[in-house]
Amino acid sequence: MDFDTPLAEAWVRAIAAAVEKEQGRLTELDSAIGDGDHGSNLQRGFAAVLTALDGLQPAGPGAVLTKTGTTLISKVGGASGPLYGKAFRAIGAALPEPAGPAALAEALAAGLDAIRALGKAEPGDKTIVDAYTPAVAAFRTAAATGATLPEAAAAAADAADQGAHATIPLRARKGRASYLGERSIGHQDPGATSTALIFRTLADITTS
Amino acid sequence: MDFDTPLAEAWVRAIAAAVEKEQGRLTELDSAIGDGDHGSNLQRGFAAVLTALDGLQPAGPGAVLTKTGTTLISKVGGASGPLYGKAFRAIGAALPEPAGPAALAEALAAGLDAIRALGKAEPGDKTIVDAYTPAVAAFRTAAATGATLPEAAAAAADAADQGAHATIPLRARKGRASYLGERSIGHQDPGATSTALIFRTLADITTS
Amino acid sequence: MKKLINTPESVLEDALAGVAAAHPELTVDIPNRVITRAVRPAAPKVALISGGGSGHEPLHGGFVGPGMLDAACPGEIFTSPVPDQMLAAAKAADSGAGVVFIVKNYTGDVMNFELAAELAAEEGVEVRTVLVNDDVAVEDSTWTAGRRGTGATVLVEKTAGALAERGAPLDEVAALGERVNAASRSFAIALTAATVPAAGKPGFDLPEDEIEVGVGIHGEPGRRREKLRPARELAAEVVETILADHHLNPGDEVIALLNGLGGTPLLELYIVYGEVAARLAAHGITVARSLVGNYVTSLDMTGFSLTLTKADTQLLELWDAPVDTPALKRA
Amino acid sequence: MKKLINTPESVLEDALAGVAAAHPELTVDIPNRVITRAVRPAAPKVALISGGGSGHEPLHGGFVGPGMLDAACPGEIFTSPVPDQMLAAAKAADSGAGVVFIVKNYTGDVMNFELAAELAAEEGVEVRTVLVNDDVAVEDSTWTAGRRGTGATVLVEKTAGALAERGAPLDEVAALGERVNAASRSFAIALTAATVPAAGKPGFDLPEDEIEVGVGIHGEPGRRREKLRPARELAAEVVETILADHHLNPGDEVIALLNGLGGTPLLELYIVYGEVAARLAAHGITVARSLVGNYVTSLDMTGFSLTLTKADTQLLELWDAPVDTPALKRA
Ligand SMILES: Nc1ncnc2c1ncn2[C@@H]1O[C@H](COP(=O)(O)OP(=O)(O)O)[C@@H](O)[C@H]1O
Ligand SMILES: Nc1ncnc2c1ncn2[C@@H]1O[C@H](COP(=O)(O)OP(=O)(O)O)[C@@H](O)[C@H]1O
Ligand SMILES: [Mg+2]
Ligand SMILES: [Mg+2]
Ligand SMILES: [Mg+2]
Ligand SMILES: [Mg+2]
Repeated sequence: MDFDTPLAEAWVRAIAAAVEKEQGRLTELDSAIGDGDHGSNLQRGFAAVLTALDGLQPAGPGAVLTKTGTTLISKVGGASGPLYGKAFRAIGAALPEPAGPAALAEALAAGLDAIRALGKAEPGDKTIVDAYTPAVAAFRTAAATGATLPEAAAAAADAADQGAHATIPLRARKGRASYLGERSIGHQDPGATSTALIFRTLADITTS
Repeated sequence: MDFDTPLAEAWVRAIAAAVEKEQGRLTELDSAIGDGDHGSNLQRGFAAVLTALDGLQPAGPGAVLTKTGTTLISKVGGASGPLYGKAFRAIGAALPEPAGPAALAEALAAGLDAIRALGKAEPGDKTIVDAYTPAVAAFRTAAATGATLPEAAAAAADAADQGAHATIPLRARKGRASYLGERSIGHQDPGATSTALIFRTLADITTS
Repeated sequence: MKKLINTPESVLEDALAGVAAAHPELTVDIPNRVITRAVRPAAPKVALISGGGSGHEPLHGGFVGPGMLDAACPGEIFTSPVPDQMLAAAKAADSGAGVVFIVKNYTGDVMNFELAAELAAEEGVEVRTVLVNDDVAVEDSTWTAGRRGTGATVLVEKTAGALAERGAPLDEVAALGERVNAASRSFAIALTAATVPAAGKPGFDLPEDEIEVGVGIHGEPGRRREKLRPARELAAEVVETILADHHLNPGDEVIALLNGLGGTPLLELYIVYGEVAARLAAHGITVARSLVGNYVTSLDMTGFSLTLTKADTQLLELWDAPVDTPALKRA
Repeated sequence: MKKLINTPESVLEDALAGVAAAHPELTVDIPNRVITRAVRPAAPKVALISGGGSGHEPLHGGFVGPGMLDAACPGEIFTSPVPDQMLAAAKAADSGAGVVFIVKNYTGDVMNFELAAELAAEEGVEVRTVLVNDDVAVEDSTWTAGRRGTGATVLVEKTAGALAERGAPLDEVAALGERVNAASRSFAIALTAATVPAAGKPGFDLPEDEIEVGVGIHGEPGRRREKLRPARELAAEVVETILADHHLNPGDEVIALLNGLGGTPLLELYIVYGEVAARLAAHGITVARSLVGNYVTSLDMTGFSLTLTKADTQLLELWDAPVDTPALKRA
């Protein structure tokens, strides 16, 4: 199985559905240590992405993701809009057509680079980066050891889940949660959680 | 027993004490159909009256009550300030020294006239007038049939209590409670209640 | 009760100290509770004096200044001021041209201002009284206390203030005030009750999904309860209630005051105003001027009132005239 | 949740419709979410553009007008606007003299304005960015997101706006903005949390007798909780916290902004301001100018923030300069 245009579209649509479903939980997490809008931000963004995709005749999987990123930048705002927007644009730009596991790993890594270039967060700062970094590492390792796309995606999803979960004891150093200082400890980061959701979605659609 | 200067002073001081004690209940009643300040209005007024009396060498019982009225006008505001203020001033002005039951009955009646002249309320409008009117009538009747001051005051207090209680089923036509229309029905009028308190206090200090 | 106060007893005094500190352009006589302009008008003019219970800020102290009031008399929370205050204000502000008392129609206010007018007359100050009674939620009858004075007060103070500033004589200023009042109607809806500091709890309890319709500005409950509905429907109800009482025809112009009751954020007031404007447009009524914000409040009450004043050339011109007060400024 | 809204989703759009209806002096592009002056400045001048999440009204749309902003970009509630908005505003407002972005220091705002600045530069608009970060409740370190921007925004917008209006060049206007920000410190206390319409319930729960100290303007909790105390003590705590960080000496002059967070009545703000002024006087610090009211709010949050800006002749003169916006007017 390669990452082709239908799969790219299916992924983005599945993310939109997952965000719609998990909106409440994401906002709940953001209320605890942020400003209570992460769920509605992503919901608004991916709803707009669906509309944008409807009219699109994508040239390839990269075009799907680039359009996704551009739309997120234009519609989300907040911290997550530019971060996820730049990430999807970077993934799209780096994606050959069709992409095997190794190529997809590198494209996903380009997305992480974009997030880090813009947001300047280090691992351990209690952000998206804490879920994204282990996910890329796991995807790469799996791809390098000959895993199929579904296998690599599943490994990445598990690693992202663990990374998101591991943000709980952290003290935030970036984003709004950093304003809470010590009080940010004990809560899972909303952005890391949505990143885990995005990787879990990739695993789900490739296995089903 | 005649209504003399010490008795006048004792009455006013006893009203101040009663208002201090019943402040919460009066405000509660005023919250239901008014603006929730009747207790604090009277408390503020009579506290000022106490201060005013402390420095006073009254020429007679009339002077005590005139001073009380003037102080209430200057310190209370709201509806009850001018009404009680004018009433006490009228009582004071009408009071001979010392006054027997009949003379006191007429002085109290002058107080009622003052309230009606200023506030233009009729009996049944759910106001001070509904407690004050029967109280004066009872005081007059008792005095006319040879009752002592304590007996007349007790009769007036009972009549005032009944008058205040009888405001419950009334629909207010004057004061803030009138804004509630039908919804003013079922609540005892705060001003009628404080009037009953004032007459009860007179009965208490003359019998004890 | 959660409030930024020192003690319930000292609320008025402490707030006046803050007003004094914040506004060098005002003179605040804290013991006597009178707020006047720090700089007296250069030429003799009719003095406008308003007053009423506190808890409605910026009314009235926030409207003292060139182009509007000469003095304000703040009473205790929701309690009309005492005659001594209005007398002191009248004596301080009268420049020989006489004084207009602007009085909101509440039993207490009316009586205290009446006593003050008697006292002022005894001291040789000529006084006229303009009674404001614009609230259509209250039945207007000679057998009752009559309609309450609410939002129209701002319009009366602004337009009569502008006229007085131009040197109009006493009777003319008072007549203008009465005319503006007669041309105005208001109606209010509350989402939550006000908490008087001395009482310590809300004046009435409202379930999470209910509102009070036809509420006053003194924490008194309204005429009835309803379920909370979208802003569009509440705006429609308020507009229709006012229009049912007001003689406005398609093509008429109004000044609209969309007023917050104290605890409602500006964002929500704008949402309601948008709906009000659309509804009026559907009736063919033109909003010639509007004012959206917290002007006649009821402590921390959430909700809004709408005031519609039928406009004409003179009123618009007086409304647009320069004013320089803490709460209303116009070049 | 009790709010005067139609639906949680339409809050921003509906509020903008209200702003458009209430303010003919503004042009409100509702689809693109850009508020500009209806009348463009006569001569070319540096354009000031500000923006941020909605829910802080009158910030920023209420400060568009002669003497202050040229355009504002309101985002969703508590969510920074998107780059497209700032790009559209920059293109609409630029008269060739360049554009200053006034950005409150929040990760989202910084990133979205950064993307917008790139896009604007590509389209030939010269852009400078002034970052506002005045909130001493947040640790100031290069390893974190840094201090939040709050009340100082009003001072930056007002003074830089006045300077731009006089024709000062781009770098000078930006430098003044940075100077004002550097001279400003803020601190806030909340009595209750804000309720984001889409969330439907308060961002945090506070017991009846507790407050959040060092709170932000986006519903985020503060650094710690305390028992509610009298206004005098809260004012003292806020003043002392700011002074501990600010380099102010006896004899220094400040501009003080005592700002309500949205749900607090003006009466209480004046009580707090009186205490703040007394405390500053005790330190020998002179309040040269003050502003008391709701200027940088957090939806329905109750509480206040204090901003102290060290003043000098230039800043006072720019602060006093004429301004004509919905929320701030000066002749
Ligand atoms: N500098 C950063 N780098 C990476 N992720 C970040 C950064 N700052 C914030 N985030 C992520 O953004 C999430 C919040 O997104 P969201 O709530 O949509 O935006 P906002 O904070 O503007 O309201 C946080 O939970 C965090 O994971
Ligand atoms: N016109 C009137 N005549 C007689 N009593 C009146 C009149 N109007 C109001 N009252 C009395 O005043 C009482 C309320 O007093 P208070 O609460 O102190 O003043 P306010 O209504 O101004 O807040 C009412 O309960 C009523 O008994
Ligand atoms: Mg958020
Ligand atoms: Mg009362
Ligand atoms: Mg009262
Ligand atoms: Mg946000």
